[in-house]
Amino acid sequence: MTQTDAVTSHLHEEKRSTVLKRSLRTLAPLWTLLALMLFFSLASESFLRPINLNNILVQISTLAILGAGMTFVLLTGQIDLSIASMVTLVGIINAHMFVNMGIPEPWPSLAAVGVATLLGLLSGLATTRFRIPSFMSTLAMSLIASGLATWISQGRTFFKISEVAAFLGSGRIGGPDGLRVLTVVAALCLLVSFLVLRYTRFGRYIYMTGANPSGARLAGVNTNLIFTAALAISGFCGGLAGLVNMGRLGSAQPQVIDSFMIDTIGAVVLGGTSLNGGRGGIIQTVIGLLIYGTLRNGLDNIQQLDPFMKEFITGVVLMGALIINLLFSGRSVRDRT
Amino acid sequence: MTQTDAVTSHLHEEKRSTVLKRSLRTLAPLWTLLALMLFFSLASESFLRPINLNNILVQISTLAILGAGMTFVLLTGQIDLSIASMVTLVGIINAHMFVNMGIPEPWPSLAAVGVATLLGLLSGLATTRFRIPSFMSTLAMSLIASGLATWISQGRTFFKISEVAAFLGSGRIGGPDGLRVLTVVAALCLLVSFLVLRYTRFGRYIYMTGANPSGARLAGVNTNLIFTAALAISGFCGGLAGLVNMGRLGSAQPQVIDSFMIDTIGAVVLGGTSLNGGRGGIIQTVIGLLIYGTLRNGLDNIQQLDPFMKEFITGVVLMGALIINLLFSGRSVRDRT
Amino acid sequence: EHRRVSAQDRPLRAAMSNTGLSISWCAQGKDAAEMWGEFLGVEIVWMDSQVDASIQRGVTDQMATQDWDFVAIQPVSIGTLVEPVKAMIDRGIPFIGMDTLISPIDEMEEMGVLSFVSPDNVFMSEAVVTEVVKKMGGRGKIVHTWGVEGHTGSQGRGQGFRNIMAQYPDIEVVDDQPGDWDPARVAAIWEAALNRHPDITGGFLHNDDMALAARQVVENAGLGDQIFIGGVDAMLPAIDAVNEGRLVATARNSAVRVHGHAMVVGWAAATLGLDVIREQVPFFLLADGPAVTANIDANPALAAEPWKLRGYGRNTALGLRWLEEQLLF
Amino acid sequence: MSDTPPILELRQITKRFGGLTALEDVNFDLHVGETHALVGENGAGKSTLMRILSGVYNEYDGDYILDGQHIRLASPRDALSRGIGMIHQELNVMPELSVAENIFLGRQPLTAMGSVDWRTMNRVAEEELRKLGFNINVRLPLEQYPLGIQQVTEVLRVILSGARILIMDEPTSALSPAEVERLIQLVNDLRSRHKRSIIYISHFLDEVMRVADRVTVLRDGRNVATVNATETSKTQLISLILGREMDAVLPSASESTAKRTLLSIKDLSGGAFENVNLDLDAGEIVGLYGLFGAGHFDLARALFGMFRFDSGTITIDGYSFPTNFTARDAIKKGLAYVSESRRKSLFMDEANYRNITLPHLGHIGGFWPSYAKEVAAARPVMEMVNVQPCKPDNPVGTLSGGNQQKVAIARWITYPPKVFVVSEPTRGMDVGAKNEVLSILVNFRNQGYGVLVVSSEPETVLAVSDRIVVMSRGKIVSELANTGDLQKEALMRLI
Ligand SMILES: Nc1ncnc2c1ncn2[C@@H]1O[C@H](COP(=O)(O)OP(=O)(O)OP(=O)(O)O)[C@@H](O)[C@H]1O
Ligand SMILES: Nc1ncnc2c1ncn2[C@@H]1O[C@H](COP(=O)(O)OP(=O)(O)OP(=O)(O)O)[C@@H](O)[C@H]1O
Ligand SMILES: [Mg+2]
Ligand SMILES: [Mg+2]
Repeated sequence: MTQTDAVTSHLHEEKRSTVLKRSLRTLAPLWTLLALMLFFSLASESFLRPINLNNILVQISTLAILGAGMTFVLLTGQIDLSIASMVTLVGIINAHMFVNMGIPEPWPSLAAVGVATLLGLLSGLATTRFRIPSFMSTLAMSLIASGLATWISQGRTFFKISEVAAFLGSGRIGGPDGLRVLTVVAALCLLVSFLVLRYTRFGRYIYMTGANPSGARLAGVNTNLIFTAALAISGFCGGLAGLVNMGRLGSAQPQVIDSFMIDTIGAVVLGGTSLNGGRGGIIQTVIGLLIYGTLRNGLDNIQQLDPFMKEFITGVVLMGALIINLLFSGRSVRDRT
Repeated sequence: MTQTDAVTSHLHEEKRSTVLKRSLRTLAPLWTLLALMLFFSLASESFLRPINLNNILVQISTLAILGAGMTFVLLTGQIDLSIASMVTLVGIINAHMFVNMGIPEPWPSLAAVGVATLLGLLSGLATTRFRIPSFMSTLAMSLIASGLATWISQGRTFFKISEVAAFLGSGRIGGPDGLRVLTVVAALCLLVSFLVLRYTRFGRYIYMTGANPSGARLAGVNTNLIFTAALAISGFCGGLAGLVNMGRLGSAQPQVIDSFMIDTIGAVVLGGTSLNGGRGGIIQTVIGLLIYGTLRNGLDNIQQLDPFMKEFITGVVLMGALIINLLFSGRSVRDRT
Repeated sequence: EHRRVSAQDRPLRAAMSNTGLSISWCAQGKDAAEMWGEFLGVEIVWMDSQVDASIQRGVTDQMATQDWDFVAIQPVSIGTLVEPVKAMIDRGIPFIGMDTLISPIDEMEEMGVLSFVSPDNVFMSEAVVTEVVKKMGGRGKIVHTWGVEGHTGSQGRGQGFRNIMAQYPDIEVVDDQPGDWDPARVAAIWEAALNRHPDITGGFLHNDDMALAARQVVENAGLGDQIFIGGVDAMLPAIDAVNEGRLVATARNSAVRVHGHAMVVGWAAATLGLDVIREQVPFFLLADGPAVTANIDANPALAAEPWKLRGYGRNTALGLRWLEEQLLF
Repeated sequence: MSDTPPILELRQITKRFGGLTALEDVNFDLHVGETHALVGENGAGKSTLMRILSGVYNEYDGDYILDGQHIRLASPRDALSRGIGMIHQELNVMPELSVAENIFLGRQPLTAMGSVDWRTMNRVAEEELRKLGFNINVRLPLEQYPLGIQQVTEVLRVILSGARILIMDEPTSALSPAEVERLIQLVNDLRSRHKRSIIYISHFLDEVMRVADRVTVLRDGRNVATVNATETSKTQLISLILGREMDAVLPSASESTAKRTLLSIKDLSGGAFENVNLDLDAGEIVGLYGLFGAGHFDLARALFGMFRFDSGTITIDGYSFPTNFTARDAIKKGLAYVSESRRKSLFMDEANYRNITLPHLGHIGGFWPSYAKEVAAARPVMEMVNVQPCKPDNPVGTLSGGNQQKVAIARWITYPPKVFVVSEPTRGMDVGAKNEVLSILVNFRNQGYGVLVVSSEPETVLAVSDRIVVMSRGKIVSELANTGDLQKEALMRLI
């Protein structure tokens, strides 16, 4: 008994110190976030207003939903280039069914999200069955999805959107000053992803598959299933983000907002999730999203800024933030191998 | 002694047959290319005209220059997201110096390409010194470069371009029906890259670094230098492509043509160069470019195509091409670990 | 009224945004707005949308949480800004729409948008296409390259094109697809089109940047004398190209007028009161622009009566060019 | 050895990894033209010391004296430029590049024009490999060849680099006896004819006795002794290494009761093997012996669904697998498989416990695995195979090579299988650990499981097998009972 106690307390101790060290290193982006927030609250008096902080959350909500799915994909060491097109396609399918075909909700929303999930699944099958790198299969899928959107919509924007989409994108919970539904959806999405990745067997398989696919296979993990599932989850998130986005914009556009793709991957990677798989997670994604949102919003709040210089400054501040990341994560001299 | 001989001769036998199989496998994209060409020559009577084949070459020339640089970067296992912005920035710098500041050629062209190379170098330094993943450092650099372009141009398109750019982009060698200079530039770019990658130590270091960075370090390669050099080369190619592109279009636009980035990486990966480094090369890039050019041009040559369906069909054909790749590369390998 | 204007004791603050400052037309609009800002004592906070509907929505949400004397926006895409614009209007901020619809035009009026300042896309394209068709002699093959599918301006220009085509059964449209406002894409489309139909004689593209890129392709193919091309916008380089004979015509889509009118209306609403101006200024303000050609309506027989000739028998392009340079047109 | 000052000397070297002291006040020296062997248990610190020597680690306490001068290497590159080359225990090859290029990594021969001279490269590579008995196509990517060739490639690379000091960290762990023989000749040749100075690390003490002039023994990161090879014996070395006598006795076989066939392979054919028939009974250890290229490793993979076969059946305890079964199916039917490649099968950056629980995570953790449940499952098995240090939270990558191998085995005993297929179970293990692992296998047998030991090391097969099956060129060539008097040489002759 004493023996076991000793062992467990020892364990505890050991764990605690590594947890601290590890969290300092992995959470370096948190310091970057704080540095950015400090900078912007000094540079702009409007930045820290609660209404503006709320703006930031609203602005990153769509990205957050996409980012949750992308985290799964990047953790397995794959990539999904089709999410921006999924967002577009989902809006068009939903609006087409709702407006042109007169099908009542929830069918248009379910069908739209279903199609996105299915296309994600197909990218996954193409990647695993046909051994096409996910970079290429999802690139092709992105053309297919945005092509479908163009075809179905015949290039027209839909201005009437279903109540489900409107609720998700523009609704508020608890009166006109209440919480925005899309923020809640994004938070839920991140929370569920966090729990799945952190606490379920499936989540563990995701990490292990990303860290060493052949090792995972040798331990009996069905890595093809895992890759496919990750891409399907990303498709599903793309679908959800599509509904939320169309609700937020109040219309369904046939045109792809290209920045969704690069911004999502950028935010996830910025938080510290590796493109090589196995390293990172939802907490990192959340921090990455917040840094990203702060950066975009903060510069918009500095009104003296020459608008022609804004993109340049965004780039410089982003580079700066990346370097701050390093400073906080402590320079690793360790081995040079 | 006899026993080992027996074993190795057995190995030998087996291995000789795999040489054939392997070249079949690595050149599988070549078959895809042929399949596509066959398809389009049946589907469109104008596709196989010499003038159209020449068109394909012209259309992929800019991508080819970018692809040469990207091959270096991908071979080291990094990525460069800034090339599209480099193309834009180079055009603007050149035009600004030539038109607004009245500086005669070759200075504007040299300065423009120099800046692009320098920015590539800086991405490289950020990646190696500060251990920022190249995905992020080049993403930031892409904002910086396109931001600079917007700032310098103050949003204006330049329609007067220098004679150097005009020669590179629109000139012909040997009379009005001669070879297009930009095709020659692209071919030279690919040739030099091929020779460098194949026949210089530097080129082999690129492969080594991509295949196994820590192994390369243990073998005495200065991998930081290699990573940086690869990104600088990509910057240089971005600069050259920028000059050629502005010459071809006859103008310098401050707007970034996003598709350059994804198309370049797509074409290089399509050819068979791996995103994980160490695998692939210029021959693969050339094939990838040709597949890509054939796909785009071929669909443009099918007249009956509903323009609203074109993107969808492009996606489907691309996915088909990727699957054909598999079929030609033979049944999946036996060893599944 | 004049008293209130002179009593304007502080500069007004206005927020403006258009599609993206990396587009020449938008940059010109910003210059014009700022010039009017100086005249009128309005300080403009410019929010760049970087040609991205999502970014624009972000900055518009941002605007909606702050106070302005007036706001004027050109949306990247129709239907993406309704909610924050409504919020601003509901808070009593004068709001002016520019160039592209915020939402379908009736809804816009219902929402309480003060004015919508826009060129007439159908008219502009009809004017240009008519010039191109004239040069083609009313027959032959023509290529039609749009902007992007979802763009209302592009749809209007497409409609104008079709209106004219309906009158010329001898003209065949041999290529009809979006060029995505992207000169590189346009180059590929035109190269393929010329390959399929070396006998093309006309082309209409939905803006000048694309038209000049197509022209470059045509010249590279050595078909400069055979093919007549028209664009839209009449930016300075395009007017020059018209004068040089590289383009047949372009129609002035006046960024200066669109932005300038918006400034004046906004300033008036902010100083004279929103309700007053709402009564005085109609909802739709046309920022018109003629087709710009280098045609000189020369007729020696009428030399003594130049008022019977178009443009008094002078090259109108030169004057329009000067006016545009001064941000007056 | 001689009175001349040593070419290289390490004094009072101490190296810590966080809280763990890997080396403490270690001294080591090397003379010109000498082979100095370094031996010790797994985790004794041999590789760590050599990594300091070759510039991989440059944060340590102590003195590094090369040619009489105090230096501190900046990087492996620095070491190479001073003539110090190292063959790393964990191979550092470039799988995508050709065999020839791997042999010339970093110093490809150039033509007069300064371009890489592929012809010379291929020719020399072919010749050198042939001298060592490998007649292979050097233009193919290295990844197409088995581990043994990869190791030889790395050895050749360092030797051909012209380094005057050669560090060989377990250069023979993936080689079969004939190749080991040639390598030893080569090493002796390098020393005596070319005056190279060699540091040789190995767990094969016979080998050590044959190449070394002096032997230094490390234990727990400290010097134990440095002895002249001529003045010591294998048994003495063993007791120096272990700090005690080895109890060389493996657990004896229990009386096998009713014979029951657990694993049955019928007419199995597929690329690397043909018409293989093999039965494995409960309570039996079968040794599957062959040289590299014999197809025995691929056969083992096929049993686990990791190698595609064309025809034949695999039956486990009465259940016949469908042709396209997966590793997961195999696990569910009670099969365990340890691959010969640690790098492929382990997650170097992940904690030990995560490596161990992965194959049976469903049983251990259910749908929601928890840290407590997992560690509770992992710790006992780590103790059972004696992983040192036994810390479930540490990443596997921080363990010494031999201990990593123990983790690779431990992961399969959280939930004991019916049939245990192990490829090269003792690769890279010290003499003590080898016995420990082999005892584990014997215990398995005694509990009534079936064990298939797949190896190219005759000693391993001979030590534990009840029955030995010899494979060559993809076919079973003979099958014999291991009565105890079977000799290594006899076994090798059967091929
Ligand atoms: N080896 C595996 N590889 C990939 N995914 C798996 C694996 N095992 C389980 N999963 C995932 O986890 C989910 C739950 O698994 P389930 O509970 O069905 O497993 P099980 O049959 O109970 O496994 P076990 O028998 O090992 O307990 C499955 O739907 C699947 O998505
Ligand atoms: N990077 C590291 N981080 C933490 N601990 C390490 C690291 N590398 C080695 N160690 C520890 O240092 C000790 C010495 O390891 P080393 O690899 O030198 O042993 P070795 O003598 O080479 O063993 P083997 O014979 O198994 O290869 C071991 O306890 C090991 O766990
Ligand atoms: Mg070791
Ligand atoms: Mg179960």
